[in-house]
This record gives sequence, C-alpha cells and structure tokens, in this order.
Amino acid sequence: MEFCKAAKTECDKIIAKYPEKRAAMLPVLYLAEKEFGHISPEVEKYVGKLLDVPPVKVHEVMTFYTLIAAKPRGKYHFQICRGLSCDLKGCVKIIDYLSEKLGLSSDETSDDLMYTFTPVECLAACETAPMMQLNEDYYGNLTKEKIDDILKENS
Amino acid sequence: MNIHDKYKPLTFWEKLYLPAIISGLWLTSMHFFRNLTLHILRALRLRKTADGAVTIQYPEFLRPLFPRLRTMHRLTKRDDGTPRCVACMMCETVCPAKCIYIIADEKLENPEIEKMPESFDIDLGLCIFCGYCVEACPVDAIRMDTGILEISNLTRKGMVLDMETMLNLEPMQDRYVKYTKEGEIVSQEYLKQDLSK
Amino acid sequence: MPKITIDSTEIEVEKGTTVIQAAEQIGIDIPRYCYHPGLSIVGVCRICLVEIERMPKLQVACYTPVADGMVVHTNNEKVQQARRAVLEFLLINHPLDCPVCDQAGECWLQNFYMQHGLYDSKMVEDKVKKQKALPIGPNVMLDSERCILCTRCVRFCDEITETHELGIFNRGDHTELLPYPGQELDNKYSGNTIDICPVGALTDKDFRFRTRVWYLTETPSVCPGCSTGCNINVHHNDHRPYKAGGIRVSRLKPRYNPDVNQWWMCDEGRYGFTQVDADSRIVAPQKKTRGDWQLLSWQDAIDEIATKIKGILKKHGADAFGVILSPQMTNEGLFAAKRFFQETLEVENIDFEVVAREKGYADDFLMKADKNPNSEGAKKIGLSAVDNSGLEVAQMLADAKDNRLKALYICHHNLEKGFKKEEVKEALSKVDLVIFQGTNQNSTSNLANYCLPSASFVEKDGTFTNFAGRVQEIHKAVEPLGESKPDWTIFRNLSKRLGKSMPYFEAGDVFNALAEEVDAFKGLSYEKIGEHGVLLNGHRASTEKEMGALVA
Amino acid sequence: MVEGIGIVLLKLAFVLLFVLNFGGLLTWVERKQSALMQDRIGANRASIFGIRLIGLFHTIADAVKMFTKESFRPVAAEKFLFTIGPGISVFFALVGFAVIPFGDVLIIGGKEINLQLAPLNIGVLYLFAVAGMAVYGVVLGAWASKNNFALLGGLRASAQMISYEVALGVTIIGSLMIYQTVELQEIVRWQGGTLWGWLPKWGVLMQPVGFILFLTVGIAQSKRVPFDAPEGESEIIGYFLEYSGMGFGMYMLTDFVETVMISAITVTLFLGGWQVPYLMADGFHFPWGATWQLENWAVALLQVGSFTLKVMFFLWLQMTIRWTLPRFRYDQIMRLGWKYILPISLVNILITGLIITLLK
Repeated sequence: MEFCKAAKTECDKIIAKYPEKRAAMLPVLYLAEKEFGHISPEVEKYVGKLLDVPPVKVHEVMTFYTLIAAKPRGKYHFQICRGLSCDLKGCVKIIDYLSEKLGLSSDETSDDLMYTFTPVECLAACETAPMMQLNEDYYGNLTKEKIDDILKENS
Repeated sequence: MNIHDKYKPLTFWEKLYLPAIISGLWLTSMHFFRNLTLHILRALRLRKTADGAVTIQYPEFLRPLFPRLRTMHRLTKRDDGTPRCVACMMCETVCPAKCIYIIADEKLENPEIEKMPESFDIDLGLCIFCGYCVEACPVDAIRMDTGILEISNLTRKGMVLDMETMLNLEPMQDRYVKYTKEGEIVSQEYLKQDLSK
Repeated sequence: MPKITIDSTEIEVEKGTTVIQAAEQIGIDIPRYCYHPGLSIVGVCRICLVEIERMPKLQVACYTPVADGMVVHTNNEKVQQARRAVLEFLLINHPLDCPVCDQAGECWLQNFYMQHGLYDSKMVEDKVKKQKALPIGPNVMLDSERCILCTRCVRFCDEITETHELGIFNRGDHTELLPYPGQELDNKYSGNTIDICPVGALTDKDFRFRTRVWYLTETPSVCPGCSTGCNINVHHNDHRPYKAGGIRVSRLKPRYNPDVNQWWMCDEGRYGFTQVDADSRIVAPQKKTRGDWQLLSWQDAIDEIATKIKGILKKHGADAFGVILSPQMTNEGLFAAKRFFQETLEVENIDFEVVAREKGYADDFLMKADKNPNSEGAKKIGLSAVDNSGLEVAQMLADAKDNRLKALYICHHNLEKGFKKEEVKEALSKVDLVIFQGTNQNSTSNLANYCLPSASFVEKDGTFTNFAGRVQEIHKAVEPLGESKPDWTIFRNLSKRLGKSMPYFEAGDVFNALAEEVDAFKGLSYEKIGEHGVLLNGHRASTEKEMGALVA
Repeated sequence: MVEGIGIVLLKLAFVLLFVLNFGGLLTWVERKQSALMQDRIGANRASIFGIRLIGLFHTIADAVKMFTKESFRPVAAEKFLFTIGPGISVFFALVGFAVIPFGDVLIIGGKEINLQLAPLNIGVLYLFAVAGMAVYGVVLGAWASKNNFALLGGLRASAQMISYEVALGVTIIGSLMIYQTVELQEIVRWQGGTLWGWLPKWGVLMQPVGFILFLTVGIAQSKRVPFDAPEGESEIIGYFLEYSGMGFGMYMLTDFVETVMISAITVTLFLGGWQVPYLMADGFHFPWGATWQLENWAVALLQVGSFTLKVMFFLWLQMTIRWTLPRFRYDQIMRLGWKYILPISLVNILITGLIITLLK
C-alpha cells in the first residue's frame, strides 16, 4: 500500500512544514483517509513508516479522533447533530426518521458502501437547528420532508 | 489524698480474724441449709417453685441463643449456588488464631467473579470464635450464625470444617430464640423442651 | 546550582533537576503514578501537584525543573485538597475489586487513598465497564478497568525495550490501554511492566491468585539466570506455607542497582526460579545400588564416598580423578572445592566450563549468552583447566571412555547440554565412581553412583561474580529443602573426613579466606560487599556502564 | 487366743470400713456440699441403669477411673520412691486410727471388748509420731517426680507440716495437763464427768482456746484449703503433679482420710469422744435426778453413734471452712504458725498450769 505519486508529493509537502516529522500526523492521516477511504492497519503501518513512528502511535491518534475513519465509509456520510440546541428543536425525531429511512443504526455503513449514518456532537450551526452535515455540506432547519428531498437528491 | 489514708488500721477485734471467719461461715452455711431444705422439699413434692440451685440442666434444657451470638461458621452462597467468597484472604489475614486456610482458584468463565476459593478450611480446634473473619469479609461470605455450639470430634482432622460443609449449613433456627422487638425473651418454653426425646 | 526550599528545608541541586527529584534527595516523598526515574517524564497523572510560591496554580512536581529561589510546599492544605480531587477523579471509573485484585497490598491507589483520599464518593453514575482479565501476553494479564492511564508501561515498551506493543486508545472515559491490534506483549522484558504498574491493571499470570502480597517476605539476592547478575528481591511465603501447594518462592522482583540492572530484569530470570521447588530436587544423599536409588544419611554418604575416593587415589593416583565444577556454584562453593580437591586430595584435573551446544539468547541490554551467574568468579579463582594444567572437561570424558579415569566428581552440570547424549553415557558408564552434587536431578545425575543434595540459590548465603567482575551477595531466604546443604559445607565436611579440616562456619568465613588467597579478590571482605556489590581488582566501572548504554 | 485375734480383726475391719467409706464419701460430700453452698446442683450425672442417686455413683465412677487410668511415670523419676510415695502417705494417714476409741466397753457373752483398736498407753504421742511420718509420703513423692513444681510443692508441704507439728503438740498440752493422761480411752472417760453436777466436762469447755488452736493446726496439717499452699493448683499444681491413676488417687484419699483423722482426734480430745451427756455405763443419769436404765449393747450403740455424729459434724465444719475461706499466702501460713499459734498456745499452757495449781 502506497500513496500515488501526486499524494506522495502532497505528503512530502505537508511533512516539510513541520520541524518534527511526527507533528505532521494529523494532516497526513487526513490525506491518507482521502486517498484510501479509511485508515486500515496497513495504512497505519505505512503512515508510521512515512513519519518514523511506530504504528501503535498512529493507532492512538486515529482512535482519539472520531473524524478519522477506521472503517470504510459510504459515499454519502450523514453526520446529524444531537447537540443541545438541535435536541431542543426536536432532532431526536429527525434522527430516528433518517435512521429508519436509511435502515442504519448509529455508526453504521450500508453494505453497498453508499451511506454512513453518524449522530455527532455540536457542529456549531445552532442557528439553523436541527441540522446535519452531509459530506462537506451543512443542511439546516431540517424537517422530515426536507430529509426526503435530500435523500432523493443524493441517491 | 495521702495514699496511707486508704488503709484503716485494723482493730483488735478485726485482727483476730475469727469474727470475720465466723460471719463468712455463717453466710455459706445459711446457703447450705436453705438449699438443702429446698432440695428436700422438692424431692418430697412439698414445694414446686423456688429451686435450690440456679443450674440449667444442659443438654436436657437449653438456654436461648441471642442472634448476635458467634457460633459455628457457615459460608453464604450466590443465587446460583456458588460460594460468595472471592478468596480475598481478608479473614485469613485478620484471623488471630490462624485457623483459616484458603486456596484461591481462577474462574475465567465469569469475569465478574474472576476469583473463588478452591478450598476453604477452618480448623475449629484452633478457632477462638472472635468473629473477626465476619467483620473483615468485604462480600458477606462468612457468617457465624448457625447456632451450633456443640463442636467436638475424636480426631484433630475432624475439627476442620471444609467448604462443602460450611456452604450447606443453615442460619440459626427460630426455636432457639423467642424475643420481643425490644430483645426481651417472649417465653421460657425452651426450658421445658427436652431435646433428648 | 539552583538553591530551592522544599517544605522549609533548603537544598542546592543540579540544574535540570525536577522538583520531585529534589524532594527525594531530602527524603520528602511526593505521591506519584506516572513518574518513574527510569522513564521519560510525561506528567499525566497529576497526583504529584505541589504548590510553588509565586506561581498562580499548583504545579506537577515531576515535570517542573527547579529554579533558583523556588519555595515549594509539598503537603499543605491546598496540595492535599488537590490530591484528594485527583484521586477522586482517578477513582471515578476504578472498580472496587480490591478483594480479588493481586495488587492489593502494594497498590499505590490504595495507599494514597488511605493517606490522602478517604472521601465518600459523590458519583451516582454507573462505572464504565471495560475488559477484565484479558491476557495480553505470555506473562501479563490486563484489567482495563483498573488502569489509571499513567502510561508507564507504554513508555517502558517505547523507551526501554523499544518494541512499541502498547498504546492508549480512544478518548475520554473510554480511553483504554491495549496492545496494538494483532500484537502481544511478548518482549523479553515484559514482566517489568507489571512491576512498574502502580495499580492492578497489569498483573502477573504466574503469580495470579497464588497468595496475597502481605504474606510475602523480601530477601535481597542476585538472579542466577545469566552472567549479568541482576539484583533481585526473592519474595517468599513464610506466613502461610500451605499456599500454592507448598511452593515456597512466590516470585522474583528486580532490585534497584544503578550499576547493573537499574530497575529491570528479564522474563527469563524472573520466571526461572521454578527449579527451586521442583519435584526434581534432590532432597537427601542417595546411592545407586543395582540400578535403584537408595537414601543415605549424610554421615554414611560422606563416610562411603571418602572411603571410595581414598581407595581410588591410592590405587590409581590423582591422575585418575576428574573434577567438573560448575559456574552455577557460588564463589564460596568454588573456593571450598578448590581447597578440597587441590589441597586435600591433590587432584589436578579440575575444570568448570562446559560450553553449551545451543547458544543462549543474548541481547545488548541485560541478557547474556552465558547462562551461569559465576563464570567470571570461577575463572578468577583459578578453576579452569589451563590454570591447573589438568584436563579439560572434553578430555576428561575422552579419558573416561578409554578407561584412564577412574573417578569423576560432577557439580550441578547437565553434561548433555555440552556433549552428545551417547558420549556422556558411554564415558560415565566406564568410570568406577561418579559423584554428582547438585540441586536438581538431570540426565547426568541419573548416571552417577552417588548424588549429594546441594542447596539452591535461595537457600544459602554466598556471592556471585558477574561478567564484569562485580561481586554481589545472595542471601538465604528459605531453609534448605530436605537434607540439602550449601556446596561449601559439603566440601568442608568431606575434607574433614579425609583428614584436613577447614575452619569455615558460615559463607562469610569462606569468602574472607578466598579474599586472602586469590589475587583478584584481595582487599575485599564479606562485610564490604554491601547491597550493590563491589568490583574485583582490575575491573573498571566503565565496562559495566557500557553494558547499560541502552538504558541511558 | 484365736478368739482375741478374731475380735481384733473384727474391730480392724470396722474401723477401716468406717474410715475408708468416710474418705470415699467425702469426695461426694465435697462436691455436693460446695454445690449447695453456691446455689448449684453439683455432680449428678453418673448413673447405673438410669438411677442417679443424687450423684453418689460418682464416688464409684471416680474409683473405677483411678484404677483403670494409665499410671504414668516420668522417665527421670526415681522409680522406687515414686512408686511407694503415695503408699507411705496413705499408710500413715490410716494407722493413726488405731488408738482412737470409738466406744467404751461392749460386753458380749461375758467378754469385755474395749472399743478401741490399740489401747496404747502412749496414745497421743503415737498419734503425733504417725502424723509426723505423714510428711515423708509427700516429700518423697514430690522429690522422686523429678519435677521442679512438684519439688516446690513438696518443700512447701514439709515446711508447713513440720512448722505446724510443733504447734500441734503444744496446743494440746493444756488439755493433757487437765486430763493427766495421754491414753486416749482414759481421756475420753475423763470427759464423762460433769462440772457443778450438770455441765459435761468436755475438753472444749475446759480448754476453749486450745480447741480453736488445735482445730486450726489440724486443718493446716491436712493441707487443705485455706492451708493448701503445697498443692496451690493455680500456681504450682503441687507435690502430686506427676502422679496419675491410682498414685494420684492415693494422695487424694490421704487428704480425705486426714480430714476424717483430724475430726476424730478433735472429737476425742475436745468433744468427749464417744461420750453422750449424762450417759453412764448402765444408762442415763440426768442432773435433775431422773434415770433411764439401758442394756450394755444399747449404751455401746449410743456411744458409737455419738462418736460418728460428732465426727460428721466436724467433717461438715471442715468442708464449710474449705469452701468459705480463700487460700493463705505462704508467708501468712508461716507467720500464723510460728508467731501467733505457737506463742498463744504457750501462754495457754501457762494459764492452765496457773489455774490447776490454784485449784489444788
């Protein structure tokens, strides 16, 4: 397992920014996730080799951050907020609805690798509560109908 | 206070000792004659109350046992019948007579229990019935409430209680104790109970 | 050099010293979990908080370097409150299974709670459940619930063994110590993680549930597992001998010696004490008559052996007598043997070295290929064949095969380790008198005519000389098993029976005589050795320090 | 001749039966009386076919036990002396009874039988000689045991008995001066008279101080509470420490026989022996002039009965004292013997002598 040429260049660039190689752990992991989809044990070992640290250290960082995927994620990653503001605005119903629609419970990925469903903590967009993040985009003021629309758009 | 004040010098009469001896003899003789008379009256069925003695005729008659009395040990069980004991050796450590012998065993099947005694022996020949083991037990696995007082055996080995025996002992039976809530004895029926029958 | 004041005691320490180290120098013990003098400093447990004047908040004593004029309070109200708070935090999810925990009695969480905690828990929430009784290696059992995440074990694997098996995974109250997925904690020094674990998270599989630590007595000794001579404490159970089916020695723990093993020891040595209570121990003198072993009293054994030795020496001369001593013996045993064989019997065929056919594991840290604790001592006392212009072991066996050797005195060795089985068997069967002296039976002892029981290293006093020429003391922890006696006593008694008495009454007498006679030991005495041992003449400390390069 | 021997043997059998039975019964009395005094029931478990007989069978049970138990002898013990020690003890306790008169004269078929085993004319002196020998049984047994505690007990016993033997002799000299004889049968007969026509001339009335002193000394001689320092079971266990089985049994029997002995001597010397007030050889002669003629056998029966009753009273008294008073300390025993009893009895002799001289 190895980065493609472009990614390798990118990676070298990132590492060069830091005085110590292991300091580049997070951006390199982020890059690796983008490149390989998720951080498998092989990727951990590869990243460790790149940064001159034992793989166990990579694993420590990887398990610490929920943002980094240890398992393969679907094409569409629903991260629905269950923070305080969203809860007050009734996100529980939305979460249940979406979970039912997708047929997934929390932290699950569909078998065809299309959807991943993750309830998360506050995403800092309380003004549009209840809200969620689909891949890189925010969707606010959610209702059941809106969920239907979004699902229709992304299928 | 001067310490010498404590001792009054004896008078001549006291120094003779004889009066004191006679008064002592008087007291004991009076008991003797009173009790002798009472015994004779009882034997002749002339009088039924008032005993000539305070003796309780064990084992025909038993005294009531108070619930807190420390008697032969037993081991308590969990709901599934296994011993509650986790072989922590607290009782063994605290035992001043060193009469408890525990050998621990690992129970990997149930991580909630993890440790259990493989053998748990108490040598009653050494035990002084202080009850420290009951106090020390963190899981309420050992109690001294069986009400069994008659502990004797013909061999030293026979004085050793093993785990199986202690697990199968029951707490003290009600017939030994009849109390009101305040701890007073309800009745003295027990005195008439002839256990030999 | 900065001058600081700790609890109104002034002290001048070297630059770069941390507060916890400075406090240690004046005997003030600051509580610690994550700080270990042999490991890097991380400051994660927060129990060592102290108040430093003119600093706004409490500081961790382990990570704060001293500065000139610092005034530190290690035990005032504020500090104690902080410690209580830290303990309360650490104990939020710590299970209350001290009764089943092997660490109970030597647990720092228990100790500090009794010293500083003693609060009533404010938590009503359920404790976070984690894995219990998880074997993470051949020797180590992990209980994740008990772990307080001090990372000592992680740092040990990173810094001392550099094997990187352990890590701290996940976040928040789900943080957990685990080995890297798919890996086991199976390095050669894994037992040390159990020693440094301040709580019961890592416990010893071998020691598990065998006894409680408060029944154990510590006796300082030296590991006989290889020529490094790591300093150890022998933990033996004198109080409740029926525990563990009569196994007297419960475990070995490393003992701090800055010049040899620092705080560590290898697993091979740690678990290598089983032969002490093994069934194969020789417990009484015995003699083989028509293929059967028959027990003898010491009196009879010594009488018979002495008579036979005398007969052979008279008939065949000293050249027909071979002696194979062992580097497993203490300096005292070796010296008494030298006296006995060279002066009483005037035998020249003395050797001790049997080179093992299979080379032992060695690394550049604590483990040496030579698995004998006293090879250097035997060499220095002058017991190799070269020193005596006698026969080497191999030559002795060859001579035996050719019927030139009539008697052979073998100490401790299992000759099969150095020679082929058939060779040994053939050679020994042709010798009239084979005497084996040792702690345990082996294939060589089975070929002997007489077996004499020798006390094992936990049953006697004495000294070993390690590979770097450091003489270190072992101490008697338990009584010799059965009839066994220290080697030097056996030689002394034999010598007396053969007409030359040796005025030795305890191991120290033998060592002092040795120090008078052997050049390398000149100037030493048994009393001078001390807890960390002394170097022989002509040895420099630096040779040893190099050995410990990996540690630094 | 043959007839004479037969009569002696009969008397001997009577006395031995009397004494040994009393000795044996005392073990029961001691248990039962102490129990009554302390509001207890006392031994009552030994039974034959379910009959308990208020614990009397314990006496038999004890005897059976003593006989069947192993008689253990320490390795270091002096074999011969260890074996005969208890025997000596019992022997000297028993032979004293030879001179005790238990009745006057019984006439059967015209033959006069003196109800006394050995009518020795040195009577009292014989008694003291025998009592003086009793200490040997104790000391020899204690020394032969080769046990320090036993030896200590034996030493205490010898010191105590020798000290009190002096007092024993001196306390009754006053009485002997009045009786003018040492023959016991004569002494008893002397006490048969009356003073002023109505008061029996019993020794206790003639010599009240001598009586109390003699009783005290007598109890001390028998080594029983409160003079049981030689035994001292709470500290040294005593001279019979190493004895078991019948050896121990004999020492215990000695104790009780000596108790009977002291009672018998006290009765003989101070309580008129077999005398019944106003009973003469031919019947009662009351001071107011009335008489009641009785046959000789009836008189003898009354006399023996009177003697027995008096002895029993003193046994009871000794038991009561034994269960009332605590043990004296050793120095107290010695002080009492040498510094009080001996001087007081000497003064008693002086005063008695003075009165006798004045009355002449």
